[in-house]
Amino acid sequence: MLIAENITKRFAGVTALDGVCLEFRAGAVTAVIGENGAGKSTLMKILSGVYPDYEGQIRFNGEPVRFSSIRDAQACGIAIIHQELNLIPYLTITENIFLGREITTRWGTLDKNAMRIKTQELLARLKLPIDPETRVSELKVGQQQVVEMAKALLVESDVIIMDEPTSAISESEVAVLFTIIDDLRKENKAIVYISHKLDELFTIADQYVVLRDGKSIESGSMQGIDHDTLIRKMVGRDINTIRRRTTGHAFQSLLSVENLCLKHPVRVQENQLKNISFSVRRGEVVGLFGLMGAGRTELLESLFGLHPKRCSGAVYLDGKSILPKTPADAIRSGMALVPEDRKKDGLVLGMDVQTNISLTVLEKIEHAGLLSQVKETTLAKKYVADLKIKTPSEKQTAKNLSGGNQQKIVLSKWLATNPKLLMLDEPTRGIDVNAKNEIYKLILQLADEGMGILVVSSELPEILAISDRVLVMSEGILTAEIAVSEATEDVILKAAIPKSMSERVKE
Amino acid sequence: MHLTATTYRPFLTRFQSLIALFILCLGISLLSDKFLTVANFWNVLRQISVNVCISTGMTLVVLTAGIDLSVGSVLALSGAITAGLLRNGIPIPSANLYIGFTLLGAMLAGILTGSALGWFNGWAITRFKLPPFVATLAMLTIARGLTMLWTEGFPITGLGDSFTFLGTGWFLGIPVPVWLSGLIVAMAVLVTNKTRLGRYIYAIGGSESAARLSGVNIDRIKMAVYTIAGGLAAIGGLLVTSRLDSAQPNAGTSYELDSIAAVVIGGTSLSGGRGSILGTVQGAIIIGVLNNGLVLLNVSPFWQQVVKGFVILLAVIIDKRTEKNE
Amino acid sequence: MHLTATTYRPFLTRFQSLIALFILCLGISLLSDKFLTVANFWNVLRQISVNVCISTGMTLVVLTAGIDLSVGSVLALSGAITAGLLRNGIPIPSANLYIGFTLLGAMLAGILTGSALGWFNGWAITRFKLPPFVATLAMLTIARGLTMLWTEGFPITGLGDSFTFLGTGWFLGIPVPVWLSGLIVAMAVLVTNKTRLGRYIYAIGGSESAARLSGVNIDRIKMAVYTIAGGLAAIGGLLVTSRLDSAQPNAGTSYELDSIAAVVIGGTSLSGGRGSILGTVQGAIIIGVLNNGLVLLNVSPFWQQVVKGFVILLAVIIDKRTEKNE
Amino acid sequence: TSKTDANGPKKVAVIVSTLNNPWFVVLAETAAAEAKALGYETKIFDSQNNTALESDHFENAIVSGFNAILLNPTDSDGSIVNARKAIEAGIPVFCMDREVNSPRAATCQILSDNYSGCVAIGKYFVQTLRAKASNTPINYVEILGLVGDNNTWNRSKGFHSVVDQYRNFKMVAQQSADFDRNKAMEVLESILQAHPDINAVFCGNDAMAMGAYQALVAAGKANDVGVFGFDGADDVMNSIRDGKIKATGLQSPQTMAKTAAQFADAYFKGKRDFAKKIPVAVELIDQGNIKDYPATKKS
Ligand SMILES: Nc1ncnc2c1ncn2[C@@H]1O[C@H](COP(=O)(O)OP(=O)(O)OP(=O)(O)O)[C@@H](O)[C@H]1O
Ligand SMILES: Nc1ncnc2c1ncn2[C@@H]1O[C@H](COP(=O)(O)OP(=O)(O)OP(=O)(O)O)[C@@H](O)[C@H]1O
Ligand SMILES: [Mg+2]
Ligand SMILES: [Mg+2]
Repeated sequence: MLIAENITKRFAGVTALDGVCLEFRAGAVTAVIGENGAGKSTLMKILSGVYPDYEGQIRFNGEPVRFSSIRDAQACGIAIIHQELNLIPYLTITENIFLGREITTRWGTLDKNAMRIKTQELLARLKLPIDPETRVSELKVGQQQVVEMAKALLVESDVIIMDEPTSAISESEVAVLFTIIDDLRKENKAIVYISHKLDELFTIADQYVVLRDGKSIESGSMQGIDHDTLIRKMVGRDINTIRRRTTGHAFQSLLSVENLCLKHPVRVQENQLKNISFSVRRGEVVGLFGLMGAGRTELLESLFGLHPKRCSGAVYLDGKSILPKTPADAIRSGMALVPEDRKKDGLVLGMDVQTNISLTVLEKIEHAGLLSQVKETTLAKKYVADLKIKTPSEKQTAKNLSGGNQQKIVLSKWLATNPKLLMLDEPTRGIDVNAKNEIYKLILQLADEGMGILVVSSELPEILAISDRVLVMSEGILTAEIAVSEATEDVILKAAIPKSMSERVKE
Repeated sequence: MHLTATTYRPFLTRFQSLIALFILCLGISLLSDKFLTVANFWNVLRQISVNVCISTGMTLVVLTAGIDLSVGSVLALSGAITAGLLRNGIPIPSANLYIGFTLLGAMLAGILTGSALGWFNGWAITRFKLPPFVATLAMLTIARGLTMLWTEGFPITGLGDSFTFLGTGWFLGIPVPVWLSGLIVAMAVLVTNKTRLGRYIYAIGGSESAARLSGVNIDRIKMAVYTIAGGLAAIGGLLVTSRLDSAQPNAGTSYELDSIAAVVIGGTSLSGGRGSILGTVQGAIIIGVLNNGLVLLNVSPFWQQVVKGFVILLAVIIDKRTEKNE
Repeated sequence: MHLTATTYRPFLTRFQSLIALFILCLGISLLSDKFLTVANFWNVLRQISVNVCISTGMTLVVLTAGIDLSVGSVLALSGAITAGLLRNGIPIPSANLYIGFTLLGAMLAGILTGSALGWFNGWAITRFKLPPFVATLAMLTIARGLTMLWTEGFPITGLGDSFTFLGTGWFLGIPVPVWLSGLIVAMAVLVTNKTRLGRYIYAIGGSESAARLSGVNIDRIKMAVYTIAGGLAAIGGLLVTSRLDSAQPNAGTSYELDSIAAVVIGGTSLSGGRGSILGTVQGAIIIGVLNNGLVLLNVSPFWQQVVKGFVILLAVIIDKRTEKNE
Repeated sequence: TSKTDANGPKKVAVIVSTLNNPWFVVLAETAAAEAKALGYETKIFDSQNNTALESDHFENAIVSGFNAILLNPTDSDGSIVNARKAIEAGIPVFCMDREVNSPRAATCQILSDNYSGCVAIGKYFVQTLRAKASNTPINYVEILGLVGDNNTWNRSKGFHSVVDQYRNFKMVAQQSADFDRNKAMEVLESILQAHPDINAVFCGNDAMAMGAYQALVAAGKANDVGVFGFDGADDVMNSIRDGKIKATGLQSPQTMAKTAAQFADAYFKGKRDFAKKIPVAVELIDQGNIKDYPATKKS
């Protein structure tokens, strides 16, 4: 149905795509796989009219087409969910979904009612029970991603491209999405699906296409392919997935949190975090699981001194009582936080790699009161080598690196502070298997060196793979603490589902 | 759980600067019994009508995360063009011709001039990806120079009663400039809230790349916005010219600051995407009431500026406070 | 594959406006043989030295994604304070006392005044989360009012040769203001490139939230930056006052626009995080050369503004072009 | 340092405080035209009311080899340094209209006296208003120019030196309108709200007088309130002729400009003994003598 022939795309100095040929069929879900930076998103942007200048040809239903704008592609029936969230923060859900395709009345004015009703339908279909008039800026990332899906589903399209649609949503939303994809497949649409969560591909994809270094390597049917084969095709070699060896030895206590409460920013009587108590020991990896909006991010932020005015309780690090008032306090007492939104909070995207890495430790690279270029480069080179960051030089702008490498820069910048406690919020979101494994390896290695690690993740396999102990949160309450040996997906999920929801299910 | 949180409060956000305005009015009326009179009410509204015109256009520009520094000079040139055509027409000595202009024709020519300059701003900004600050700063200088060239540095006066009616007349008990600016505000509110153009303006300001990926033609919208801003500055120019029965070559100097102040005090964010026309109107009223109040109270010109600065600070702080506490 | 792409070109990005500057100089020198003379060289540099002082501070502010509209009035007030103290000291009639000021004391008092006003800007911006545009707009008005109050509307003159040396003297064959502004630029380059403060300034402008999470004390850095900007505006005020041997109450009017123009023409982004001091210096030189050239070429004052506008447009367009093609 | 092109005509610079006001446009253009008519190359510099910019103009003029400067200073004190620079470079400076407060800073000053001009207006002000209502209290408003401009204060002081001596004259409001017609209109509109019963308005220049008059027309008080201006701008001269405005002080820009240009010519021809100051009287124009001044029309 949609065929790409010899597509080549060059950016200033970079060949992102090099003679790519592939085909997407109607009534099938085609998975496009490849490492970070393989050129997946670039290809999709060409197919959806975002980049009108490229070499090669696209055939749609047999006809050669050339999209000169996004509208062209839309008109032909190609819809896309972009990898990056593309929502206008200050507009409502309805306004975002209909952006560029507004329904107007006879008078040429906007028909807000019609649009709201249609949005309500879409949200219901996607099981997102939120008022369509809510502003997108008030939604959590996961909810925003659902809105992106709604946007793609608004118009009947023949081809629906989904570039990592599930990177920020939890299992239940994924399930909803998959039923919708199933419906679409039955309606004989062509679906292109990109994800670094390989398990999803086995569930949903019929075909696969592999991109490596901007070239199309091979394609075929998902039938009979197993996990390792897929990874081999993608990376070009074998890699061993990590599993935490449960060490039996007793750990020394590092962090202990007692009765941590966090007031709601708007409704002051209400608590967003309710009497949270737990501990993290030296050399231990503690996984923190919960569904979207469970309050995990808030917990990490509170510990890191981001909500000093709303926060109460006691926090001890290394026996010393601390409740940081600012991130600077937290860093000084030995904490580090790899935030959820690495592009906004983790990195200064416009700065280069070495500047980002040294930002937390500038006093260490000073010489006679001035920053030493030499020390800074040495520091950056060390981490680029240690963490195998793929970058042309330490002077590359952070914006130009792939997600996995960006995440490694964020890690580097925190490791440079020599923290006692490393907190990671969704550290592998949007990162390919290979890079994911490297980050797991790194986490485990750091734990072995005696660092205490608290990892928030929405991916159960990830939690199970690396944790020594699993904490589960739901609606701001710590609902379970499970040793990894006893942890199964069932047990964890049971604790994670909010009471209100499980009661509703019972009724 | 998030279903209970209704954080969308268009009504309150839009009207929150009213609190600062209310306190201001209360303060002045306690100090002067001349403030709260019908005559002074119309007086203030008439005085702010030019700023309201300009600031309406400025709001649209600022909503797209742009800025227009050229409004003052565009106002001056448009007013001068209208006055010049009305007064002298276009004599073409070589062909022994003389093109006279009717009132409407001259006014139209003025508005067209303003729109054309605005269009040029938009063109420079979209075609060459210039920062709006630079492009419109250049236009500030260019339009002022053109005004000087057109007027040769002299005011153009004596434009006739039918023209001055625009700036000084009354209609159904309300000053004509108030009608006019009210009409412009109403249309702008309609455009921002009820049309695609308005929606796209907010979208571009909120996230230009997201808007582009949604298929919005960014360049066209920006061109439209700057053209409208130029046209509204020109209407402001007609008002000023008609009020004074004279086009002053140095009219509108530093109006850009007043206008941006109205926009910002009215709660529109300079980084775009958030704000409203009605907020700007409130901002303009706050500035107008302040100017009027300081004169009514006969505050010495030396102290006036100090007081004005602090009141603006206070107004915006009160605004922020009330916003937070809701 | 992306390993081959080296997109980091500090050298080129920093010096790209040189191309526009070069073309400009070439053009003028072809048209006037008076342009490329040693005397005129120092002449241009001396003329831009005040703008360079102010714009250096402005660059720091703009790098944090802020803006400072108050520089012109702060300059006026600081100059007036220095001149007033130098001239009249502080008489305290009730105690029959008179506090005299030495040259250095008076100058220090002026610089302190400027820094204090800048500090107040920073305080209002960080404490009340005011948009910098509003806070410094209020300060623009307040400082001008204070200047009027302090001078009572009259210039303060006759400040003595040792003071006027600052603005008009020569040292080792180079005008003193050029030394001074050169020194300030050198220090600012050092601060932005080689110190923590500089790094934090860029980080805040690049992403305030990322900087905060990295443990940067945002408020403190911002306060520092606005205070420095105020202090540098004050130094500019000393230069102007000393050059004229007179503190003018309306000195510095609309300097904020010139200064922001220098910053933006020099390639610093108004949304913060990108730009450089040296770029700003080039921007200031472009403006200075333009003003000087238009006069040397005997362009009529009315046409000057039109030409100036277009040249600024062209300069920035050339800049953008060369940036793209590299 | 003044390098003269050996053969070319001598060059005369006209440095004017502002071109944002028609009065100064006439001054500058007349001076330039006269110098040109006398065979010199001329160029007008606009200081935009900014003494620092004026300073730049002087430097540029000296560097580019002008032989004489006709100066309308931005400030009587602030411009001293600027003018001295030219004198020290051997270039004669002739001041027009405004003074520089230093005998060494100018070759010759052709001045109109703002202070005594306003003294005359003040006298006329008192005279006309008293004639109207002999001993009843008179309420008047003063509209000032730019508060940071010393012409504003010279005019204000000249006016008050007379009017303040009369007990029954009460200034009910004193506000600034920056020499701007529109601002003057707005300011007076607001003042009329607080003081609907005023008898007269004195304005620091004619543009503001026109603005004030229009505010009075809009308020229906044009016949009850006398407006007084200063400058002798065409608009106001015509309004005096029509009986709309009471009086203004005419300072003829043409006379001063022409004299200055002729002096420069004389200087080139070898004359050196100029009188330091040549006052040009400010004439009081009122409805009585307006007919002696032919209606001027912009060409
Ligand atoms: N606008 C751009 N300018 C320069 N280089 C770019 C640009 N966009 C992408 N690239 C480069 O093109 C290559 C392909 O990027 P692309 O985003 O298509 O990868 P991807 O396969 O989608 O990776 P990921 O799994 O991380 O999303 C990368 O090397 C990237 O750095
Ligand atoms: N700015 C805000 N205003 C109002 N409510 C908020 C805000 N931020 C978060 N919340 C609410 O706080 C709760 C916890 O959110 P949090 O982001 O900590 O969850 P999470 O477990 O990290 O989820 P996710 O995986 O989506 O990041 C949710 O109920 C969310 O709706
Ligand atoms: Mg991608
Ligand atoms: Mg989270």
